[in-house]
Amino acid sequence: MAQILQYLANGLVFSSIIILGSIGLSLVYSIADFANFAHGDTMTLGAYGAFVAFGVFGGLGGTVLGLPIGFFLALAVGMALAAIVAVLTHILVYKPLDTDSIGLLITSIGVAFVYRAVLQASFGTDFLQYDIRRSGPIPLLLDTLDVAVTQRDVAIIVSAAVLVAGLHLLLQRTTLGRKMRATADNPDLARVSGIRTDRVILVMWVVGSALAAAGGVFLALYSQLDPRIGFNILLVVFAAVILGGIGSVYGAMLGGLLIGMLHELTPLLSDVGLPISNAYAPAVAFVIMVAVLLVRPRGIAGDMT
Amino acid sequence: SGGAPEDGGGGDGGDGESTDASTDSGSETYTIGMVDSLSGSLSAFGQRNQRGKEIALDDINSVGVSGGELAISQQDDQSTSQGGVSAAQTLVNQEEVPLLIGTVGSGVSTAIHESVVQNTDVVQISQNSTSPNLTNFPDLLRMPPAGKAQAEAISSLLNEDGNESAALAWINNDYGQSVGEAFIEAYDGEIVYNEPHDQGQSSYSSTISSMSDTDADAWVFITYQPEFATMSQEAFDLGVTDQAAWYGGDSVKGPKVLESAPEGSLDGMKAVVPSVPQDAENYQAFVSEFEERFGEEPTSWSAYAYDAVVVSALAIEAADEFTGSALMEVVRDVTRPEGEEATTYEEAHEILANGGSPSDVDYTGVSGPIDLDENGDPVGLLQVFEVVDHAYEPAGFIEG
Amino acid sequence: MSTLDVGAYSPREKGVVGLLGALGALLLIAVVTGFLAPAYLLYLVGLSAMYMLLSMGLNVQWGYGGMINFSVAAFFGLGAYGTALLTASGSPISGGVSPVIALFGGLALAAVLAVIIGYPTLKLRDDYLAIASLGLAEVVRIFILNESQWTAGSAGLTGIPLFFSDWPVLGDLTYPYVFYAGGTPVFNMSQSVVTSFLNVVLVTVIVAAVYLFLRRIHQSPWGRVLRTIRTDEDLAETLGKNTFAFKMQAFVIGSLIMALAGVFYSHLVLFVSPQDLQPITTFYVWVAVILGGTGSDRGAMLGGFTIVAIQQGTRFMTDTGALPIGAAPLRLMLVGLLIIFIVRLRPEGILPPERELIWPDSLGGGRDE
Amino acid sequence: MTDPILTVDSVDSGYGEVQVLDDLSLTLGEGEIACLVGPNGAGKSTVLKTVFGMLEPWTGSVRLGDREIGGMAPEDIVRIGVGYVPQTENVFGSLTIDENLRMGGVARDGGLDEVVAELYDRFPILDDKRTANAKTLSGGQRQVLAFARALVMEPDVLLIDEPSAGLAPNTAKEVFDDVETVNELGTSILMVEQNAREGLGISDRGFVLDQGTVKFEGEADSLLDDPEVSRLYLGGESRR
Amino acid sequence: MSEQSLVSDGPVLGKTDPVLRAEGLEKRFGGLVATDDASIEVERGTITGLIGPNGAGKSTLFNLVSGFYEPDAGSVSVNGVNVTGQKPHEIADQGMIRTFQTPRKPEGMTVREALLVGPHNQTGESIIPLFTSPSTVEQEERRSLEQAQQMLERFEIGDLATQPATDLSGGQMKLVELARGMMAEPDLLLLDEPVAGVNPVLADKLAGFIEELNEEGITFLIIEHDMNFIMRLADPIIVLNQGSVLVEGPPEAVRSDERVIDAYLGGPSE
Ligand SMILES: Nc1ncnc2c1ncn2[C@@H]1O[C@H](COP(=O)(O)OP(=O)(O)OP(=O)(O)O)[C@@H](O)[C@H]1O
Ligand SMILES: Nc1ncnc2c1ncn2[C@@H]1O[C@H](COP(=O)(O)OP(=O)(O)OP(=O)(O)O)[C@@H](O)[C@H]1O
Ligand SMILES: [Mg+2]
Ligand SMILES: [Mg+2]
Repeated sequence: MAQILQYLANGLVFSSIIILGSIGLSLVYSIADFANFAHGDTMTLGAYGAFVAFGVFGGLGGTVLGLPIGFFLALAVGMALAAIVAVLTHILVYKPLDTDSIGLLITSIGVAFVYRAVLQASFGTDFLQYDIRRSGPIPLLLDTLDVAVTQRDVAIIVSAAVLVAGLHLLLQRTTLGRKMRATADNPDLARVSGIRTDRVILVMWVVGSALAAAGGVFLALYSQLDPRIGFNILLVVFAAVILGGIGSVYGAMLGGLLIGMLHELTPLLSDVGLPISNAYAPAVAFVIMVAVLLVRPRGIAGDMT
Repeated sequence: SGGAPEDGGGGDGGDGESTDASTDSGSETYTIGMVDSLSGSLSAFGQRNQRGKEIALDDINSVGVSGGELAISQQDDQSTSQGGVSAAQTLVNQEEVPLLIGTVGSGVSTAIHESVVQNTDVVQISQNSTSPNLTNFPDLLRMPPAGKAQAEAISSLLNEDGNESAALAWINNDYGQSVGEAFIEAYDGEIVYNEPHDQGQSSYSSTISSMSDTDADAWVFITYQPEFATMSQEAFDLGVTDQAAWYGGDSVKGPKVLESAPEGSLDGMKAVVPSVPQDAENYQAFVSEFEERFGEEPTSWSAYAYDAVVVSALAIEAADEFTGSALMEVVRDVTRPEGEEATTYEEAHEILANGGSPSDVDYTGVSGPIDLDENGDPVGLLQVFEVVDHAYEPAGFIEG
Repeated sequence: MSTLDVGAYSPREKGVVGLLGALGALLLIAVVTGFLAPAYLLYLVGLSAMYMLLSMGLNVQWGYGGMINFSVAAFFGLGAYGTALLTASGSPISGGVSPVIALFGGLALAAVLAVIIGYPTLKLRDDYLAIASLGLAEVVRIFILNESQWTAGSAGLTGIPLFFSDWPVLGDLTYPYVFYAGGTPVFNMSQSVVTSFLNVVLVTVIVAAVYLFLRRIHQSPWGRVLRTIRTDEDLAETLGKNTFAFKMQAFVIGSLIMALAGVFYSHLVLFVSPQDLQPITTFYVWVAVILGGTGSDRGAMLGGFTIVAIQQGTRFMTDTGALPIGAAPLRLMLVGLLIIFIVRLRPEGILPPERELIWPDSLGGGRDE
Repeated sequence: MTDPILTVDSVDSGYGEVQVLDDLSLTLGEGEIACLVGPNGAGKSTVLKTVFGMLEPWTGSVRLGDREIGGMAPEDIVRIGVGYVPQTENVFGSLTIDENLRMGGVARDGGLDEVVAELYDRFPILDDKRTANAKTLSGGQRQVLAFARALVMEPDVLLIDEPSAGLAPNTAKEVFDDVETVNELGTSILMVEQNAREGLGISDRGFVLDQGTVKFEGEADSLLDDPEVSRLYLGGESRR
Repeated sequence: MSEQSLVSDGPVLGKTDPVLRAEGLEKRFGGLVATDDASIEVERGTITGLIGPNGAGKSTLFNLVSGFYEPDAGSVSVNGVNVTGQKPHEIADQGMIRTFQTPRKPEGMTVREALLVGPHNQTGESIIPLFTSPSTVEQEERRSLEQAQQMLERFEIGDLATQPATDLSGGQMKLVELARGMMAEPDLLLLDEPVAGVNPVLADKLAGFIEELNEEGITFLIIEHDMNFIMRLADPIIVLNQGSVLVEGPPEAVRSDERVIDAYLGGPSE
């Protein structure tokens, strides 16, 4: 039992990171209408931005959820940086293009290479770490539930939840969400209705990349930082988005949760008598994903929006 | 910026002319090729290799090679065999280098050897590949010892320390697989967990969780630094660092690993690393030079790259002419123990320049005695390190 | 490769053909003047041809039928593994089979897998197919990586013979091979030149055969139905076309062509490992097809060539010391920028399809592709 | 004719390189309904698209009152009181009916709820399906929704492309009635209609377009009575 | 009153030689019942009209009989073969082709290519004959091409043959959709509002064309709100209301039926 709880706890942390990545990707997917292969590297970019900023603010006193206040400032800087870069990329690269969604996809591969090249040139390829002390499992939970969860894990989950809730409010409480969906559905008609689609798209890039950056920062906090972390996780993030149903932000959350959990729960299979090695964990996740798609060909939230 | 400037006198392939000994004047430039993983999944190794290479080039060119200079034409293998073969094609067939240093991944080195180097007049020296498979290619030389010796060393450590059962986590590539297999073969105790993991994952908590589910006395990690760093942190977060004794191979030891691990969490861990005695003068000099330039300690991998370049230069110095066959004839000799021990390029160069024959020299590098055998493998000297008070302390030697 | 085509060219095509001609001439001059080594050039030609095959294969699936297949690397890998497992001395299951027979082994393996992957996933649409195929491709890679008793696992397979190794004359050449004309030696060639040359001959034959085959099926009612499926599957269904069957045919044909590229790769590089199934190959092939011009066979070939030109051309732009950036990131950046610029300048690809999918001869005086 | 509220003056326009409108001029008087008729492909929809900024006029000018609007962006044109109902793809399929209507009013300053409520009253067909996604609507229901969406802004000038296409006779009648009602409330209307007799029937003026230029224009009634126009463009009798 | 008696309450069933027979079709979308126990028969050789208010379920009925929707209840047979639950292409194989109310526009094809997809069972649609009997393929292709060109001329869009099929006006798209269906030469052609948005003068000509094809043996089932058009062509006319058949009968009788006027036609036109 404690074992399962432990796996679930691990899964929750990992899912939080994936969810942040997949929401942003899903936003871009539905509104700019292409699979953005630079999204992973946007995550990395945010993580490096925060790394540099943490070098400056790191010393700021006080802690929240076991993390220094300076870290959250750095997080904000990373998010802002990613947003700025994404907006610039949109203006300089994507917007002037006269091509279809696959053409944009290919372009985004080029963009990803450029981001990565800049990061690799500036920081090298070796891994780095935010200089924050690890404190080990929270004794209370370890004693009562026999589940090891660190403050850092809690911080990741809580921050992700806050960001997701913020996005939810943004989409539900303002007309922005509706405008975004309208723009995604039919950009011409959106303009005819008076929606300033240019602005909607800019906002989408800002929100999507900032969330991606947050995902990247937490990812780096969780493991470590190198120029490939975002790219390495991109496939999983894509799987989450598709599994959830393209274009559905809430689907992306669900997909992220599911994929993150699947990833961490594979050892359970052996416990229940299916001797499948951990090496097949990604394979198991993919097979389950395909199976889900066969039952719901448009993703879990496919027709719900 | 901390980045690796790759100039270091590296030959610029762009002009296509800087191949072999170019002029007949006093200062000739000897251009050899180097394939390295500058991008892709192994690029962290590549970066360290570049740093080692750079120091080696400076050390060599401050003394000179056969009255000239050594230049290295550099190509990236993108950590893939396709990229490696293309890189080697460029160097071997286009730039016609007689000696090729390359590369990191064992599979990539093999691919280069099979499809480009074999049957040509070119010597290949791998700077980082440890797979036992390379032993089957006697013409494919390498600097690090085959992983087998290391695996045996780890298992005898485990046996000595009285561990009756072990959990083994290995990285799912040629290196991890072969070292892992060798370990299992050599180990007397029971293997209660034996699983590969993929490189570059963001989380290894399922691996750690599974290991902690076993009651193994020892945990053995055959993996790379970033992966091990993640695992050790996750183990700390799960509060299981003290559950078993930890052991690891060479690639889990590194300053970064310690830096990123919580204070004290790795204490007691033992790692087996092929190297010269840490107090050896040449090694100390290498370390301080490296630290001065790049602000961090070198790893054994940078040391191999350094030695690969030095051995190449010594071969050029010792050979009659700048061709693959001539180099092949002498390259083993300059490292063999028959001659007089030289611990720096300068010393070795001196012996050769004073009319010494190739076998009069025994270059003992910053990575170990080298002593290339007929299969092109070095005789590794293995050193055991133990983490004490969050620092690596030497804890004895094992002959490979 | 455009010399294979007949018929008049549009201005755009003339431009591209002219450019290719100029490039060819330049390369030739480079070889004659010794600037470019023949063995290296031949290797590049072989590599380009391999990418051409991959792109043509993907073009059948995506360009004709609109199937977003992200498992290119898997089929490429299966072709490579199929032939390697049968021929290589290091093979754990067989080895020693003649490469000509093994070729069919590789293709059979790919065909079986194409049906297994295609059956469930071809019912999915667009991006869902993309990620499902990518996922299944990963499953294939992970399988090959872990089932070492059959595949040798991560160690890879060594000891793969050259394709012509057991052919009567070609297999018995001695090196350096001296070419006599009337009793006097004219020139001699090193082994690497000869093997590269033979490889190029082999792959040229394969590329030409595939191209001619595709040219015929593409501009036929069959190709037209696929094009319809591509934009509107429902429409094709109402018109009585069994869309699943059409898609499956295209999927299998495309996969076989990719596997063919893998077979060739095996005998070119003589070493295969699970790494060769990494998704990165898939991305490069996609880039090739899009840059070449979706839906055009010539475009696919040109795209295959372009991608190799980008990959290899940037090798020579090593560090000059003038820029504050190392060679590897510089190269990565150049590749990225080139991709962006080509899409910017030629949004529909360098050689987009310009012909209608109508059986060539029935238009009377029409051109064909 | 009343003072012109909308003037299209010697406009050339088209798609990419292809020219469709050729030196086309027409005017819509304040408070009028004008109807554009003509064969398929004559350029009727292209006129509306050019006026509404979906296409930029190549030459000539488009004026709203005295203000030049040629080449202005649609989202700005909406804000100066012009509404547009496209011929095809005129609803947001993945949004609900209610959301579609609200999207029609993003540029409003307030009073959105009131207008929407009023529209539900006027089109019960929509009221029944407030929360249904627009893509599930029948062809005719969709057409009504598209019309209603444009009314949310309560525009001064309304451009409508084939409001009755796909509508059942009774619904078509209602929509034409609505067009008249909207007009009576002060909106000037430029309408394209293939159901030419009915369209001209409720209009003040008519324009017959063929091959990108105005072939005939005048009082709607006089066009209806013109035998040549009837034969070439309007067909035998009323279509409903 | 005499006319009134010609009109049948509900559908006329038990026709002698129906090409299409749909029995008790039911389709629900969530709570909404789009078709409710709808039964129709289309007699061979007729042009049958299908009218009814917006949202009555006409297009849904088309989707059900052509295999795009799975009925919740009921059965469909074409040419006497039960096709319930079959895939659209299998049903098309039985000889029934449909058009869509919202025209489908194939990207990257010219107008005539779009028409050439129409003909059924072309030899060149299989791969092997492309290599074994290219001349047959060529002949068929020539024939279809010629037919397509003629068709376009009749539809007054002959000059658009080599134009991209996406660059068309709304009405032109409808014409291409119609022409493509006709190219298939099925036993039964289902047309969903073929002349909505088509110029009335051209619509008249198309009516003549449909009559010709009908004489050549094609049976039609046509949904259309253009009374002029449908009254001229169709006999009988089936009126659908709220998902089931309200009445069926000859055009004039249907037109003057009170129930039809109430539900569909509205008051007399001014
Ligand atoms: N998106 C487009 N791209 C290129 N050409 C177009 C496009 N849309 C329409 N056309 C062409 O422009 C001409 C005029 O089209 P337009 O849509 O204005 O006609 P219309 O009078 O509205 O016809 P209809 O009554 O059929 O709707 C037609 O010949 C058509 O083929
Ligand atoms: N996919 C769907 N999901 C939900 N409701 C649907 C769907 N398709 C149709 N409906 C509903 O079923 C009813 C019948 O629609 P249908 O399209 O058959 O009408 P129709 O008779 O063709 O009308 P029109 O003449 O306006 O085209 C409508 O109320 C419509 O909203
Ligand atoms: Mg129009
Ligand atoms: Mg309908």
